[in-house]
Amino acid sequence: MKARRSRGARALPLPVLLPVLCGAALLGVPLFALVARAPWGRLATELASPEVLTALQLSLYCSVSATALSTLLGVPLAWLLARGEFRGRRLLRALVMLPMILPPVVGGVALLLAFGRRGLVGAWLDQAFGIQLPFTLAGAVLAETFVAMPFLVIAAEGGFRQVDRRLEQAAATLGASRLRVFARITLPLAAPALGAGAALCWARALGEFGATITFAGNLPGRTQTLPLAVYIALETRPEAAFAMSLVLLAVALAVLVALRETWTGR
Amino acid sequence: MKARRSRGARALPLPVLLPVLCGAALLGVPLFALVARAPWGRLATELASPEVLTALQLSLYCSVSATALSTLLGVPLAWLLARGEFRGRRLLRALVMLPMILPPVVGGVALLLAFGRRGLVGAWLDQAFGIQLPFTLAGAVLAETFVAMPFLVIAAEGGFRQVDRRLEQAAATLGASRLRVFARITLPLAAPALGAGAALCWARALGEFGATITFAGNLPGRTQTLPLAVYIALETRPEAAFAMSLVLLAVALAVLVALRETWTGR
Amino acid sequence: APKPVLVFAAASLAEAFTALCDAFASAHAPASVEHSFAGSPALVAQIESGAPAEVIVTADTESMARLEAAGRLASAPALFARNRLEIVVERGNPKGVTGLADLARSDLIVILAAESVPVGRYAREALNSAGVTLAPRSFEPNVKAVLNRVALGEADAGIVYATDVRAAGERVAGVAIADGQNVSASYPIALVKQAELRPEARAFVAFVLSDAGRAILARFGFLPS
Amino acid sequence: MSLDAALAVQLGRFGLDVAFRVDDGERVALVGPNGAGKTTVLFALAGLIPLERGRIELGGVLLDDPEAGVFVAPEARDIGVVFQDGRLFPHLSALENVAFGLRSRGVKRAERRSRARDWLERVGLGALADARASTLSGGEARKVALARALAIAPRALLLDEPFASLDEDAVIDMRETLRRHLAELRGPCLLVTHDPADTRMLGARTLRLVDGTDLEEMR
Amino acid sequence: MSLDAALAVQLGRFGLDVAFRVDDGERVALVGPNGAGKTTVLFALAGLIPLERGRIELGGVLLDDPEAGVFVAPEARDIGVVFQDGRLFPHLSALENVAFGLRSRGVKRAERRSRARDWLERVGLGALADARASTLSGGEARKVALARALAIAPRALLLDEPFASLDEDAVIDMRETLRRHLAELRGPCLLVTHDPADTRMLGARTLRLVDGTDLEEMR
Ligand SMILES: Nc1ncnc2c1ncn2[C@@H]1O[C@H](COP(=O)(O)OP(=O)(O)OP(=O)(O)O)[C@@H](O)[C@H]1O
Ligand SMILES: Nc1ncnc2c1ncn2[C@@H]1O[C@H](COP(=O)(O)OP(=O)(O)OP(=O)(O)O)[C@@H](O)[C@H]1O
Ligand SMILES: [Mg+2]
Ligand SMILES: [Mg+2]
Repeated sequence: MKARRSRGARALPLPVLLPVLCGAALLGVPLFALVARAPWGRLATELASPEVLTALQLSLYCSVSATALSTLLGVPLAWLLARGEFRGRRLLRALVMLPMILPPVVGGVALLLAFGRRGLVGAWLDQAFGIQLPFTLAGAVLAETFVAMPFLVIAAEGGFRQVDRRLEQAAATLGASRLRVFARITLPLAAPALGAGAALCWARALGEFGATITFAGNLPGRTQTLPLAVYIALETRPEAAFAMSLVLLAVALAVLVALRETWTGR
Repeated sequence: MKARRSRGARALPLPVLLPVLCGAALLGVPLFALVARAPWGRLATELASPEVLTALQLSLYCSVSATALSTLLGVPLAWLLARGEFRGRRLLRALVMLPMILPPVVGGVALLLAFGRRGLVGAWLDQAFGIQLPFTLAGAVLAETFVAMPFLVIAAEGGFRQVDRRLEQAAATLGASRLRVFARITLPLAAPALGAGAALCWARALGEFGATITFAGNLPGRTQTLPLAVYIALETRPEAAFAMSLVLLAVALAVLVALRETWTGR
Repeated sequence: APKPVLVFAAASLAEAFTALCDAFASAHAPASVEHSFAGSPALVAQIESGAPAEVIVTADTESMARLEAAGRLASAPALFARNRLEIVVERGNPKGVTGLADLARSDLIVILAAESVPVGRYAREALNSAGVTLAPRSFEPNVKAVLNRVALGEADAGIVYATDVRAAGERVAGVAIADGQNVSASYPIALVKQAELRPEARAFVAFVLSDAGRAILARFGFLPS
Repeated sequence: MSLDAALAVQLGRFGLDVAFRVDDGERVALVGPNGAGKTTVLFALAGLIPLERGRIELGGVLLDDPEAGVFVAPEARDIGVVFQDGRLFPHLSALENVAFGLRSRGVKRAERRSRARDWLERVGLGALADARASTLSGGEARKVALARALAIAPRALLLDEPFASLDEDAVIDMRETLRRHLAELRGPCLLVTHDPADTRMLGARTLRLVDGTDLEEMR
Repeated sequence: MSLDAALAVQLGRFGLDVAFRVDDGERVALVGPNGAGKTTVLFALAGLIPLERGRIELGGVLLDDPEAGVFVAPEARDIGVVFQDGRLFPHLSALENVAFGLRSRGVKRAERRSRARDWLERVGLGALADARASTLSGGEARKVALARALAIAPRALLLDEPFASLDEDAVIDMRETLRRHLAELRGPCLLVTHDPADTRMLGARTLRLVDGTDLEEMR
């Protein structure tokens, strides 16, 4: 039995209110300052420019694809980390986190060494299948996945661990395979953490810049996502760069607010 | 009653094994390629160089401080998002995620607009207290916190949501204030997610580069963290940059593996 | 129509080369150009890993020399433009900076580019020849970072390229550096070694080096090489 | 301290609408078929489900009255609850579970621990004081839950099948422990049970609830 | 199908070491004080706690034998369990809970749902088929848990206080439902209970467990 929402909001205790306000200020004031300084007049111009619109489309496409790919590959990995029993699990988890720490340009170089035309795997992909990833949209998705997937894996793992094992046991006694236990019990019960992980992953992919530009290049209309366009604009037209950043933020805000709470586990 | 670990490892089902291998390859091969190409001879030289050591120290100091600050300010925020009942909660959550999406250099500019010498808050801090954040270590910590805190907030929120409300209710009937319920029940039960969030936050802060260099500048021995040193070295001494990246990875790996599993909730 | 020529260029040249590419395309139709702007390290790593670029333009001679040494170039690098240094200060020059010697003043927050980027090295040379020693507050990762920080009022002065001051327009002011102390930077362009060397690629390089190309570069403040 | 309650709430498909009174120091057994709404009654009294209509008054203090806009939070009601589903804090030891409520009452740490140990001994679990709650057997957990609720000596007690899962001897012991505790305690006590023996032993008046709306006195 | 068990495990402070046999179709009531190890016995049989020593054989098939290196996973044992703490899947409806086990037995979706509905009706909860398990009352949940275990018609049944929290009428109904189901079913059934009436009604042999090691037949 669940209780319903209590009537009437209650005041926050001070030990919560104070850090909440500080935290909100730390994150909020810079955003506010950016918005306050924004060239509002330009915003419309930027939004109407076909280059910015294309970059926005590419950004959305790549970040959503990277999130989908990360979910597909990352959720099983997270499950293995949470419920697998094998030596070296801690090491595997630490390894999974390394792409987060690698400076993004170095990450891009690592991707080139692995999946570039002369790369360890890339050379083989090229010869055997004629697949070339650098300087393609698929390459941009790959680069964003490389950088963003760890966030999903680690957040999801935390959620899986928090699921009540007793329910998983009950499902097993009913004959459910480990896979089915995972799909029908663990996964839905970890939905909040999984939603959080997917959101983190998407946000990270959407803002990704260093690995993408290094691995996939910066080809307008092909691999130039909005953060790349912002980077170039910063070199030449900072006002435009700010305007584009605001476009990026506005789109992200709209998407994040619009997500059904249940989808993100809320 | 809890079951113990089952005897004998069981094979992974294929629908898990396949994505796990692909995911591991996607993350692992680039890292491997980087290590394979590493100038091992240089590694020792780099490690012995006082500049690299200082940068490493600054990196550890800043990332740990940023994680501590993020925990202090972010955990209450996460709790508010998870358990608070107020309008605009979804908006607040989306706002919290925006720093993740902002291209880091733009994030740095936003920080300057807020906390810089002429910034909204910074000008006041300077005049009233003589506090200047740009070009200081505190500024680097602030920049890393700005970028990394959202990861902690969102991951922790997912964990808090997953905690069984029935236990929180039981604690309330025992007279525990909401704060005490949080500290003694919600927080420990969400330890896995919180640990994951802290690890994500730390890793992100450790690798942070764009916002830090833009806000806090890049002075060796004062504000130059290892990723900054890597980025600068990439221009002229890519081999040195790779060697330094490996140092960064090795340190991160050592820390992440060494973390007691219970601390990260494992 | 033939495949567009793929040009890799340093991010700091983005504005000028966007214009050059457009002009080339309209002058040499049906040939066209596709460009990818990035920082030098990314460009070098990309070309070393076999990127399909046909033309490479860098902001410094060192990066180009690395590629040449690695055997990745199909033509000797040609210098197509020069640049001069300038002191950048806040709009209206409120601190009254008049030359390099002023940068040593203790009431100024001065920043420089890191010496790993060309402008940082040139600035060091200029300061040396002016006999000025100073303690900058930060070594910025690129010239735009120097400029932006001064534009935001977070630093009082820095040393950048004249083209940057010009491109920033109203946001900052420039203070000239005496000729005897100034240093000039050169920008090289080259063909990248590929299976097929297409005439369009050669044509683009020729266009950049042509009078038409130089006229466009001059519009952005670059000096003839 | 008497309890006056008129409770009306709607939980999805289930509607509760009853009114009753429990006098100072009186024990009332609440019985009725599964799904009748017994637990819902206790939750409303404890403040875990706010009323939609009606009012709750305990010892002259208004606890919940939607019309008057009054709602006292659960943690401020000082009403002890033994939950039907136990709800021990799994990460705490048996002792810490029992001591938990004493903290909010300002009892010092050493005193808390000694009182909690005392209570664990009274329910026969002195040996398991340091056992993590998640490792306790069903019956052991139930005993700790009872101790946890009694230890805070609340103004009113709500017990939801406190003797379920207990072995035969333990049921007799626990009934006796409860009876003795209630004798010292003033304030109303509401006991949900399916076992007529509980009612008899505690000398309680019996209310029978059916379908959320029919509440009648049994003799 | 008979069950042969010699169980030795150590769970932290608690050690279990017993051996017994249940014949084909035999019902055995397992009784004993709280903390005696009854639940632990069932968990070992179900494969939720691997043995440290001993062996489990069901119908001639070896399920667990550490010396021989044999361990059959819980999902492959086909042993139905009613857990003392319920363990309904909170995010699924009552119907989905009952249908859950049928899926692994290859029963088609429509058939699964109709059989599950049938079982819910047998335990008197036809009306709550679509209710989320987390909204069920204690007794309702217990009935669903019983239906869930019986619905898969397992080779052996382990029931841990299946009638706790049920109202008086429901206990009688459920005992009858169980008795009828067991009459159709072959295979051993182990029932943990504190109520002598259960033992009588089901005509079961009684084993009394004390302290994890003393297991004796009661007459
Ligand atoms: N959140 C909810 N949403 C919908 N229905 C609910 C909810 N909570 C409880 N119910 C329903 O309300 C009815 C009363 O529940 P309650 O737990 O009060 O019964 P009870 O008398 O305690 O029964 P039991 O003896 O089985 O414990 C039940 O039929 C239950 O299914
Ligand atoms: N994981 C564990 N670690 C330590 N002790 C445990 C663990 N699990 C169970 N125990 C202890 O083992 C003993 C037997 O537990 P079990 O649940 O089998 O008892 P039971 O006979 O089912 O009791 P009840 O009638 O109360 O349900 C208990 O004293 C319990 O505290
Ligand atoms: Mg109930
Ligand atoms: Mg038990």
